Order: sequence, then structure tokens, then C-alpha cells
Amino acid sequence: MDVAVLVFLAILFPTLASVTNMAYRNNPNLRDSVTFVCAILAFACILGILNIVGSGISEEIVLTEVFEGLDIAFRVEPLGLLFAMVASGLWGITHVYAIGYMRGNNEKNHPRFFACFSIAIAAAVGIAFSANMLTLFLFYELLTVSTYPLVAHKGNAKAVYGARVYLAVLIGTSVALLLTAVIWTYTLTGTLDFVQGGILAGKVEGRIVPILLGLYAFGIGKAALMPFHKWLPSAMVAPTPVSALLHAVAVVKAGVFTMLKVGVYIFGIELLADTGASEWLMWVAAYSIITASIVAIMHDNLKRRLAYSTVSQLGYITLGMALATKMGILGGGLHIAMHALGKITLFMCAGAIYVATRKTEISQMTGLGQTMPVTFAAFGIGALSIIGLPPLGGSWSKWALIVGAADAGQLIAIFALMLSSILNVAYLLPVVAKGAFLKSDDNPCKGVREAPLFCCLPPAITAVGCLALFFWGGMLLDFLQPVVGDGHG
Amino acid sequence: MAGGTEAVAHQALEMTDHLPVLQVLIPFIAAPLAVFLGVRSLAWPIACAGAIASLVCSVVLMLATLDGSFISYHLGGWAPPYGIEYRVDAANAFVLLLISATAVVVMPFTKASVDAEIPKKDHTLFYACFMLCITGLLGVVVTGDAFNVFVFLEISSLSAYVLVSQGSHRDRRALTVAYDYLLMGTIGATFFVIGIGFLYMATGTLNMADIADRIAGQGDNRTIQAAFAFILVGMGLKVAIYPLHLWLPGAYNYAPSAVTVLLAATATKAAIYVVLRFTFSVFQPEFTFDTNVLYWIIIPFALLAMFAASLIAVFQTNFKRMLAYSSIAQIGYMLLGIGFFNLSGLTATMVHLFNHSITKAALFMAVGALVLRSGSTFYDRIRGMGKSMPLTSAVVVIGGLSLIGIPGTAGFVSKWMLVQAAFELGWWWMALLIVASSLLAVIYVWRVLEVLYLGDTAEGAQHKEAPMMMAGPMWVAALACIWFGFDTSLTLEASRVAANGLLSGNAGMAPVPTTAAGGGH
Amino acid sequence: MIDFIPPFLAYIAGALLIPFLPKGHGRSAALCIVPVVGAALMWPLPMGSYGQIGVMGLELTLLRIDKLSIIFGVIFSLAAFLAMLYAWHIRDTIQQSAALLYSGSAIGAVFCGDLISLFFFWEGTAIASVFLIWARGTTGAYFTGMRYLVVQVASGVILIAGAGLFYTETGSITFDRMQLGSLATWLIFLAFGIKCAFPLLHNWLQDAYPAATVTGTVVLSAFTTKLAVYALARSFPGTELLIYIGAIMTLFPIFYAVIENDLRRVLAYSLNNQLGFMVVGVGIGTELALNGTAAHAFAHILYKALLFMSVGAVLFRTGTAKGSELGGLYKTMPLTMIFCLVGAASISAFPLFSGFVSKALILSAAGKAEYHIVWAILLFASAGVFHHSGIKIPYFAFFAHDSGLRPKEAPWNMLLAMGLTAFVCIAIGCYPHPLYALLPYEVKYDPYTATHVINQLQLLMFSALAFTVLMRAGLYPPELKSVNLDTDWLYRRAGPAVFARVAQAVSGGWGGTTDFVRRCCDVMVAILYRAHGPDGRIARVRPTGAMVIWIAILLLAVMLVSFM
Amino acid sequence: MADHKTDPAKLPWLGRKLLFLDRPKNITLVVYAIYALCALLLLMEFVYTKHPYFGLEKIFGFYGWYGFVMCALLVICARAMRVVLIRSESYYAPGDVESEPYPEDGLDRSTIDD
Repeated sequence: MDVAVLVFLAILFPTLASVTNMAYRNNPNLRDSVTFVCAILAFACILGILNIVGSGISEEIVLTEVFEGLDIAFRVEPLGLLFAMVASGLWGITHVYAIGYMRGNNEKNHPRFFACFSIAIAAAVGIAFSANMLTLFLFYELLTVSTYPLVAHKGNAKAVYGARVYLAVLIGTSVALLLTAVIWTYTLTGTLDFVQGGILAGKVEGRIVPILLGLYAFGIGKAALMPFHKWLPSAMVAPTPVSALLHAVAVVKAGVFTMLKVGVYIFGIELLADTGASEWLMWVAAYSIITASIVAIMHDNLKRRLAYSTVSQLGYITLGMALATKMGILGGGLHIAMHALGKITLFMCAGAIYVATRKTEISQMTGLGQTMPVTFAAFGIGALSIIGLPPLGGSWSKWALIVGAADAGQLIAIFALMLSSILNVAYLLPVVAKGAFLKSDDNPCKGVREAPLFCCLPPAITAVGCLALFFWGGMLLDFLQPVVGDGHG
Repeated sequence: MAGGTEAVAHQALEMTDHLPVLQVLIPFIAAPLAVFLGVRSLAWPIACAGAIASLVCSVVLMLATLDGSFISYHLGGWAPPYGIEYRVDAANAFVLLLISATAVVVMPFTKASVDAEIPKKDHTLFYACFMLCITGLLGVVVTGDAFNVFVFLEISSLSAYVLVSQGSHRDRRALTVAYDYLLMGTIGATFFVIGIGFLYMATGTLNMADIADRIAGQGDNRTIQAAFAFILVGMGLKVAIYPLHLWLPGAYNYAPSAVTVLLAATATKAAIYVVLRFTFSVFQPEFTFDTNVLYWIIIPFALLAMFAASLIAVFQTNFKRMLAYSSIAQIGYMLLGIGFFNLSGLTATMVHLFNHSITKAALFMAVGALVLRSGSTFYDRIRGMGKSMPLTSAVVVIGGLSLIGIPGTAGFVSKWMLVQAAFELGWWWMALLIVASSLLAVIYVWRVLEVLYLGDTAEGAQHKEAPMMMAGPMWVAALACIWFGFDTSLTLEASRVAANGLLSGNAGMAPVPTTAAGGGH
Repeated sequence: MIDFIPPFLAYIAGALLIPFLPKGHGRSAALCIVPVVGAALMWPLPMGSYGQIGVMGLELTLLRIDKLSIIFGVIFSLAAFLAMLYAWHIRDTIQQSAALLYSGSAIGAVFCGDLISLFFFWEGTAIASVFLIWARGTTGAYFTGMRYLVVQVASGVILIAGAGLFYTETGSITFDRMQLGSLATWLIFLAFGIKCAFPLLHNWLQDAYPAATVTGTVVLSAFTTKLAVYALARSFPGTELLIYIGAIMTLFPIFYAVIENDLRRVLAYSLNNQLGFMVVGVGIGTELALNGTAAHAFAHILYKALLFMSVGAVLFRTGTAKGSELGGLYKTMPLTMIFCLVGAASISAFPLFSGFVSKALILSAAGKAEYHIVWAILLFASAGVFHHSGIKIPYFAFFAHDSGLRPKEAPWNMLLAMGLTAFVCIAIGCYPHPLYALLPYEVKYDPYTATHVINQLQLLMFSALAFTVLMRAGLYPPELKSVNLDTDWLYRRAGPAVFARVAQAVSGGWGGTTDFVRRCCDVMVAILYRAHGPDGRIARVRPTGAMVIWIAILLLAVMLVSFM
Repeated sequence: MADHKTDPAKLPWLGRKLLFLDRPKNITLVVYAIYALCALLLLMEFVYTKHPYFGLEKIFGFYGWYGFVMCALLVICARAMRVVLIRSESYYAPGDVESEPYPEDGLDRSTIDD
């Protein structure tokens, strides 16, 4: 099949799932199974694209011209393909999990939930394949809007407040800063296409480069760069499947993915490296990494802690971009996949614990590991991957980032990465250690059983995925090589 | 694409050549017809037929002028400048299309809403006024004669006063509001006519193209400057430039739903068109006073509108009123585009004219449906209706997103152009102000969405979905919002041609052979 | 066709398989077989490098067989076997898997030929080993485990950072001899140093080993630090700095050991002290010294394991390893006591015991290289280690005052493991040539000269004399239930206190600021609301008069601007 | 239980053999043996030739007195250190230095397969 057809199908299937959910609101089994089939098909489409395009770059697929020289258009390139694979591949797994979670928790409004969920996936795939900043921005906003109902899902005051913060930050930054940056870029260059080597090179100079970069970096609120990270912990009021797929994978990765795209294809790493424009961003990212980790340690609420951990981890990818070295970019790209699998595992485990025990605070989870071994084992594996320890995927991206930082001669970045790993240990592993090894006085295991199969199988799968990524790390890196202009691209 | 082509100024020979006048004449005839036929049930079909016919005219006209040429129609065969000239170029063909298309789309909605809100006995009268109002708006746009503008303006205004007062069947306050509207509208019209008087004093002609020719080079003539001031302020009132907006919220709020839709989607747009026409075609952009006013009056007041009106909208608890204030704020955007005084800015104004029109049409129709089911537009009465009226609420979502300017909606396109225009001028701070004000739009839109979707349904409320007659047009408008967010070949292209025409000031009697492309670069 | 299998794979396969075996003797036997299989995989391979894998443009070497790696591979396999035997009675899947993974990682690290693989195995030892601490299940063990893990992971990330810089600088990631000088090598050095428990970086050791499970400590004592010694010997032989670091390492732990109450912590201090000898050996870097280091690591692993085993057996039977609680156990645990004495004699380097034949190499090397003070320090440390490990441990555990405890003799598997270990200790001591043959360089050294034997006996016996005299005189510090401040005070007391203060100040400041901002926002919204709200001044629809005024104003303004 | 603890007959064979160490008199004997051994070792100075690395080693009985003095110093210094360094067991946290639950499954646990 043609790449264009496959790209459209990959976006269409989630949309179809969404429509199905709205149309057959009263037939949960039909809805869920159709959605699952759509998830499989969407993933199959993306694998099909992978099969055709490989790690090359496809032709541009133009839908319509919106502004002069600005199209709504798609183009497959390795970074986007990776992101699409991650988002859509994990969708099926998360969907299974979501069924278990939503039913196990007696949540309401399933059709709306799953419909919005699917649309969000469509948006993520759209972002992944965008050929230019305009298309990307379109899907970026679609993603924000479609996830808002998911955050506000519970409908109580807390959820509404969380959703407001979510929306305010995401829409606020994107409309106020990102859009400005995009239009500015367009005014400067007359194009917004993602072009190897960047479009701004030779078009801007001096102080404008860092300012423009700043507009982008903070405008991409989804990348949760401090101080625009607040939406992420706020979004934790959402049901856990949302936190797992969207706020650990699709949404935040859309943010950092955009960040990488901007760095590589809008500015171009040569421009950034030559002008040193991204050096301040590296500091901000480093600050974000460390501070978020410290804040994470302070939080007892598991999901909140994971949210701050995500903020910190996203900083890695921004850091990779800000280093403006090939390895930095590749490390950032790798980390998209590595962190996605790790973090989704953690979130799904947090949700599984909640389904099984209704516990949300880490201090209440002491001793639970004895009765929920699968969940806690998966959590442990995910945590180790996040920390970047072998034999899990996270160690490769950390290595690449460190080499990238070394190439850039940025010791501060190396230091931030090192310190963050240690802080990661300090806030992630206590959950496992306390849960699996400490015995609690008030016998929390009483009446507790392992989470339902639908809830504990998916994290187990993703945990195995973390392991698999360790062995595929080199392959992934080779796959991404063309992004920075090396290899067979 | 701009200028250059031979103007089609000729004798009317065939039916199609009469389009400019037919455009106005058809609804004009439909109005009395609706009354005098005396069959109430026929009033609506007649109005419909009239609207559709005039839409057909405007489509043909639009296609004819898209290449940058203009059509000059001499009323009664009297050649201008002595006779009345109807002149259609891309700019007003675009507005004509907008007005007539809106009229057609809202017709079914009007039926449903009028049936619900207005006693049967007044129906014929209502449709007559409705058609008259459309006539007036179309006439304002199509005519090339300054005094004729005033005449049509009054036709539309007077019928609008009547239409607004029809809201009294639902709420007696509509009468007071209509009265206020009448007073203020009349003051505006008076100012406008005074301005035209000045112009006549200075030039001895009423044909706009002729005036343009004659005042060229008279930039320091005080009379002309005064004329400009009066015309601008007079039309400013009709436009509802920020401090002159006081008639608008009341009128929108208390008028019958259908009337609100019509007024919001078309009336202010026609007025903006007039402002554009006079600022750029009649008076020359080269006049320093012209540019001075743009920079020192229009831009500050546009900004004021964008922020003050948005803030008011943020705090409103009445959906319809909120939308009214949002309209005032959005008018600020259009004025800002005018004030930028470059191609992108004017394009932004023109395209926003269109986009905002369909957006507001969709939203006000949704409000109409909500009113129909809940009887009120206050937030606490429409709480939680997202569940019971999913179709209507979805329209609110789409319209709301377009209002904010989320990509994929029509509103995004116009905002993009506006910000781009600011950047082209190097006014990055202005770009920031624009996006900042759209953040306010986020707030007021989201308040409504939260009310609709997250609120608990009011006690005892048993709502059902709006009737198809309402939902259909609503969705047409909503889908248009999305369609024109992607396909800008019509809107942006037409706007650019129109803007180019306006900026080149090619409104003189003689066809202008060549046109400078844009003034802002 | 793959004609070799890296030994660590045997351990990993074992770790993955044993959860599926039924708990019981069968599984325990399987555990013991794994190290044997590992050794069998390693032993027949000729010298050279195997298993190069290209990943990310880097060449990883999974297997590098040379004299240095072989000797560590052999002793690690042996230690793993003995520890598994000692832990035969354990029925805890997590501990069993973790122990296998831990040993496997250590063996993998020894054989790998590049820094990346080293990092992987390095962190592998960190992660796997922490479970042996957590498995104890007490709150103290949990926190200790966390601290331990943080330190170990820190070592790993420093290593990887150093490797990254090293790669950027040299374009190579070979794990081989390097020069201190650049930041990269300093970082690698530091990473090794942390795991090697360099002074001031040492406290994780004394913190963690006493906290682990009975069997866990035995496993722990064998691998982590010796792996670090191996890494140092591989990368930084002849680095003079190491001599001084090693000298200090031999010195200060003995003071702590004297006053420490927890016997397993005493052993941890003495372990630290013994590491010092090896580090000095690496620092001297001559063939003799490196031989000494390797030999001493070999011997040390065995006798230290033996000591931990015997104290562990006591802990297993009595539930405590505190000197203040124990005493008089020789009556009911005589075999354990004897094995303990063998270990004590070995660590003290009594002639005919293993320490004697290995420590002498290092001392000689120091002497030959003319490091007078270092030599004297090492001599002192030798005496000191006899003092606290050789005498204090057995004395307070098995003799001293009768604690009244009458535990049973250790279980058969522990006795067997201890017995085997004790046998090897003595065997090496009596017949060191097989060990010498294993060493990286040719050995031209005979430990059993009259001079050496007599001098060593003099040293030890007079140390014993000092102990006796001081004991009789009541000057010897009694065993007290207590803890002694060490560098961990910095991160367990000072650090948290400072951090809490800072956090309090920051969060207070932050809270204050956000409160202030929020209040400002509230006020602003209130003001805006007053003006723009539905009943606000600006939103109110005023009479037509207001409008007229506005029109007038606007008209005036437009005219003014126009007329200008 | 009581029997088990006090009755020497129930002790292991080797334990019974070593019971002499319980008597203070015997301990004094051991101490004297150590004194004798030390003296003997000092005398050994005369029967072998030294191969000293350093001049220090040539001093008579160097290893002996060095071992004695240093160990004495060690103990005395450690005693002094302890005065400064000693803290209660719960200094860092309660339960920080804890024993196994005493004894976890009984002093008398006979099987190991639990």
C-alpha cells in the first residue's frame, strides 16, 4: 500500500474508534472490542509505514494549502515514526488496561472517555507525521482539546480545577508563545516545513535566535519545561489510563517530540551549536530535571510523584535538544521511546494498585508487594528503566545523552543527568522496596488480591518491553541516525 | 491576481448583467410580497426564495470578481457620476456572499425560532423586516454611491430596530433596548450623513469613485478631514467600535434568536465593510490624516475593545450577552487589521469578517436552541446541557474553538493573518497583545463549556435535542467553521484580492491599469 | 556458530529459571550448580577477547580472558559456590535470584572488555545486591538498602559519565589501562573508588553489610569491593595516589573496628582495611604488587566470607551479632568457633593460613619500592587487623563473658560451607603454589622463609600480648550497645538537617510568594470584576447620553488627529 | 529447656572438651602461655638472619615491640575516639540498629526447611 494511504489510515482508525464509541454508547463490549481492533489496525498501519519507509524520509503528502506555501501535510521521518509507533503501539495495551480500570473502578461516562481517548491518539499520530509546523500545531491543539474532557472526567471540583490548570497552561502557552513563534518563523522564512538542517539558518542572527527558541521552548507547554510544568501534576486527577498513556506517553512526548523537531528541523543543530543559542535552554532543562526530581521526592501521592518524575524526565529530552549535538538529539529521540515504556508501566502499576486497594499514597502501600507481586515487579522494572539502569532500555538513552553532553562540552548537563539518576533512585525505588519488603503493622494485605488480569497484564507486558528495548537500543539509534543526517537517510 | 484586468463597465444587456441590482432587488421585493400575499404560511418560503436567489447572484458576482476586476452597474442606465453606480469588486462581492449566504443558512433556523418566539400574527411582518434588513445590508455593500450607502444603511437599521423589538414577546425589555438602539443608530446615521454632506461640499459629487478621484491631492483640506471624522465615527457606531458599542449587548441579548444571528453575522460586518471602503477607497491611504487616524485612533481603540470587551465577556453569566461582548472584542481584531494598514492586516480583517461571521452565526444559533429548550441563556439555567443536547453543545465547542482561534477552525486562519501582519510590521509586542487577548477568549469560551459539560443539570430540567430545523443550519455553520479552517482557497484568496484592491486604492472612475501589491512591505 | 558462552549468562539463566523450580533442596542444589557451570564455561577458554558486539557504533566486548580476569573469575565462582552452599536453607526466591544475578553481574564485569558493558554489570551488581539487604524486611534494612543503592548507583552514573567523556575524548571505550589526568579518567577513578570504599566514600560498606540478611552479607562481602579492586588493577595500576589512599584505608577502619559493637560491622571495617592493602598493591603497580593484590583479593574473599559465615551462623542462631550480647558460644557452637578461628588466623596472616601468603606479597612490594611510611602503616594495619578481626571477633562471640545463650550448632549446610572455606584457606596457606600460578605475573616469591615467619609471628603474638595485657588491665574498651559516628553522619544527620532547613526556607519562601501572587491575582480579578463584571462600571449599559458623550469625544479625537 | 542450657552433658562433644576455658584459673594459664610464647619469639631473633628492607627492621625485636606498641596505641586512641563518637543505638533512627526478631524462630529451631 501507499505510504499516504497508510498515514491516513493510521489517523483514521483512532477517529473511527472515537466515532464508534459515541455512536454505540450503550453497547460497551462492542465499543471496546471495536476500539481494540482499531488500535491493532492503527499500529499495523504504522508498522506498514515502517516497512515501506524504513528509516528514510517519505514524500510529502499534502492535504490542503492553508496559507501561502503552508500546507496541511504529512511526511514520514524516523523521529515521527518512532513517536507514532510508541503512541499507537501502547494504545492497544493501554486500552486493555483502561477497560479493566474503568470497569474495575466503576467510572462513569465510558463512551465519552474512550471517544476522547481515541481522538487524542489520532492527534498524536498526526503530530508524529506532520510535515510542517502548521500541521503539527493543528494536531497539537487537537490533542490538548481532546484530552481536556479526560482530565475533567470525574467532574468533581478537584477534577474541574485540575482540568482548568491543564487547559490554562497548555492552551495558554501554545496560543501565547508557540503560535507567536510559529508565525514569527513563517514571517522570517516564508515556510514552516521541517527541513533537514533547519529553515532558520541564515535567516536569523544575533539575539533573535535565543528569543525565538525561548518562545518555542516555553510555548511547547506539553514538554513541561519548568515553570510551565504545573499542568502535568494537575492532570493527575484524570483516571489512571489517561495518566498512563496520555500524560506519560502521548501528550508529553508530543511536547518533547515537537521540541526535537523544532531543534532539528526548524533551527537546525548547526545553527544552535554555532550561535550557542540553546545554552540557556540547557540550563533551564537541567534545572527542570533536578528541581522536579526533588519535588517528586517530597510527594507521597504516587501519581503525583510520577508526574513530577515525568517533568524531570522530559527535561532529559529537552536537554538533548539544547545540547545541539548529534548524540544529544539521538539521545533525546531514544529517550522518547525508553521513557514512554518505563513510565507507562509505572502509571499502570499505580492504577492497578488503586484498583486493587484504593490506595493512592506511597506510605499506605507498605507490604502490598507480598500480595501483588506482578504489579510490584513490573513497577520495579519500570522504575529501573526510568533510572537508566541495565538491563533496561533507559540506560541507552542516558548513555547517548551523556555522550551528547560530552560532545558539547557541557559538564553541567552531565552533572544534571547523574544527579537526576540518583534522585530517581531515591523517589522511585522506595515504592518497590517498601511495598515488597517492608512489613506493615496494620496488615494492609488483608483482603487485598492482585489487580484484575486486565489491569496487571498490560504493565507486565510493557515491563517486558522495557527489557526488550535494552537489546533493541542500538537498532533504535541506527534507525534514528538519518534525523541528524547520518547513515542511510 | 490583483488589478490589471480590464474592468467590466458596460451597458446592461442580459439578465446576468443585472446581477448587482438583482442582488438587492430580489429581497427588496420579497419583503412586501411576504406581507401583501397575506398568507402567513407563505411568508417564510418567500423569504427563503429571496435569500436563495440573492445568494446565487452573489456567488456569480464573487466568481466574476475573483480575478481582481470590478463590475460597474449603472442604475437606470444613468452613467456615473450623475447616476447611481453599483460597483462590485472582490471586496464587496465577498461581503455580499457572506451576507446572502448567512441569510440562506439561517433561514431554517429562523423558521423554527420564530415559530417558537414570535406570535403567529406577526410572522409576515417579521419576515418582511427580515428581508428588508438583508436588502439594506446588501445595498450598503453593493452600492458605489455615498448617499445610497446612507439610504440602505437606514433601511437595514430601521428594520433592525423593528426586529429587535420583536423580542418583546419574550422579554419586555426588548422594547427599551430597541429604543436605545434606535436612538444611537440614528445618531450614527446622522453623523454619517453629515460626513457625506461635507464630502459633497468639497467635491460636488456623491459617487464614491468620483469623490476619490476629486479629493486626490487634497489631503490637507479641512473639510475632507472633517468629513472623514464624521463618517468614521458615524460608521464606528454601527460597527460598535469599543466605546460606541453600548447599543450592541442589549440589542443582541433581547432580540429574537434569529435576529441576533442575523445582526451578529452580518450587520456589523457590513458596517466594517463601509469603514474599509471609505478609509481606503474614498479617502486615499496616502492621506497622512488617514494613516494618522489609523495609527492613533483605530489601533488604540481596537486594542481597548480586544481587552475590555473580552474581560467583560469573561465575567458574564449570560451566554448570549457574553457572545455579544465577544463580538465587540472580535470587531477589535478587525479594526486592528485595518489599523495595520498592510496587505496582511487588511487580509486579516477581511478574512476575519467572514470567519467571525460564520463562527458567531453558529454560536448564536446554538444559543437560540438552548433558549428554546431551557428558556434562558443564563449559565445556571443551561448547566449540564451538554448531555441532553449533544449536537447543540458540540456546535458551541466548535464555535468556541473558532472564537479562540484553535487551529483547524476558521478563527485560527484570521488570527494567524493578523499576527503575521503584526510581525511583518515588526511589531512583535502587538503580536503578543493579540495572542494575549485570545487567551481571554479561552477563558470566556471555557467557562461556557464547563457549564455545558461539567455542570450538573438544573433540577427538574428535561431537555431534548434541538429540532432539525435548528440543528441543521447550526451544523452547517459549524462545519463551515472547520471547513474554512482548512480550505482557505475561497476565504483567504478572496480576502487577499479584496485587500489588494483596497490598498491600491483603485476606486477611481477609470480602471487602474496596474496595482501596487500591498502597502505594508 | 557461537563456540563460547559468557559465564555470566549461566547466572542470568539460573536466576530466571529458579523461580520456576519448586522450593526445596532441588532448587538449592541448582543454585550451587550454577557457579560450577559458570566456571566450566570460563575455564577452557584460551586467552583472548570474545563476543564483540557493535552497538551504536561502539564495540562491546563481552568476554576478555587474560590472567587478571581469570583469577578474579575463579575466585568469584568459588565464592558464589560457597555462598550458595551456605544459603542452602534459604527458601526465598528473591534472595536466591538476586544472589545469582549479583554474582553473575560481578563475573560479567570481570570479563568484559569495555566501559559500557562494565557499566551495565557495575549497575547490575548494585541493583541485584540491594535485594539481599531489603530481604531482611526490617525498617532499618530498608533505609540502609536505600542508602546503599543510592551510593552504588551514584558510582555507576559517575562511571558512565566518565565513560561518556572518555569516549568523546579518545573515541574509545576500551576498559583498559588509563592515566589519571582528564576529567573523564578522574570520574572513572572516582566511580571505582566509591565501590572500593575509599576513605570518606567508605561508609556504605559498614552501613550495608551488617544490615543484610545472614546469607546476603556473605554474598555481598565477596563481590562488590573486589570488583572495584579488579577495576582499579585493570585501569589504574601504578597510580601513586592509590598508595596513599590505600594506606589510609588500611589505617582508619581499625580504630573503628576496635570500638564497634556489631560484629558484622567490625568485619565490614576490617574488610575496608584489607581493601586498603589491595589498593596499595595496585598503587605500587609493580608485578609483585599486582600479584599481591590479586592474591590478596583471592585469599581475602575466602577468609572474609568465612568470618561473615561464622558470625552469620551466630546471628542465625541467636538473632544478634552484637558483641555486647554475645559470649560463651563456644560451648554450643564449637565448630563454628573453630571455623571462625581459621578465618581469623587467615585474615591475621598467621603462617600456614591464606593471608600469610598473600599479604606478604604486598608488603614486600611496598618495601622493595621504598615506601617506608606506607610500609610501616601496612605493618601496623596488619597488627591491627589481627587485633580486631583475629582476636576480637572470636573472643567476643565465642568466649569473653558467658552471655547465657545456648544456641544450637549451625545447620549442616552452613557448617559444610564454612568447613570447605576453612579448608581452602588453610590449603592456600600451606600450599600457595596453585594460587601463585593463577596470578597475573610470574611469581618469584617464597613466603615461608624463616625471617618472614618469625617476624610475622612476633608481630602477631606481641599484638596478642597487647590485647591480653590491656584486657587484664581493664583498659580494653568494653563492648557497648552503641553506634559510632562515621562519615555517614554527614548524610544521615547533617545533610538532612541542612536540607530540611533549606527546604523549609525555600518552601516557605515559595509558599509566601505564591500566596502573595495569588492574593494579587485575587485582588486584580476582584478589581476587574468590579469594573467588567455583569454589574460593573464598564459593562453596564448606560443611557444614550453616555454614548453621545463618547461619540463626541471620539469625533474630537479623530478630528484632532486628522488636523495635526 | 533449662536442662539444655545448663547441662554440660548435652553440649556437643567439642564444646564439652573446651569447657575448661570457663575456669578463670585456666584462663590465667593461657595468658601465661602467651607471655611465654612472646618471650620465645624474642629469643628467636638470634637464630635467623634478617633481610631488612629498611634500617628500622634491624632494631632488635622490631616486629615484636612495634606490634605491641602500635596495638596499645590503637586501643588507647580508639578509647579516646569512642568518647567523642559514641552515640546511642537509636541515634539516627529508632530501630536503625536492630537485631533479627530475637531469635527469629527460636533458639532451638531444629529444621532448616522452614
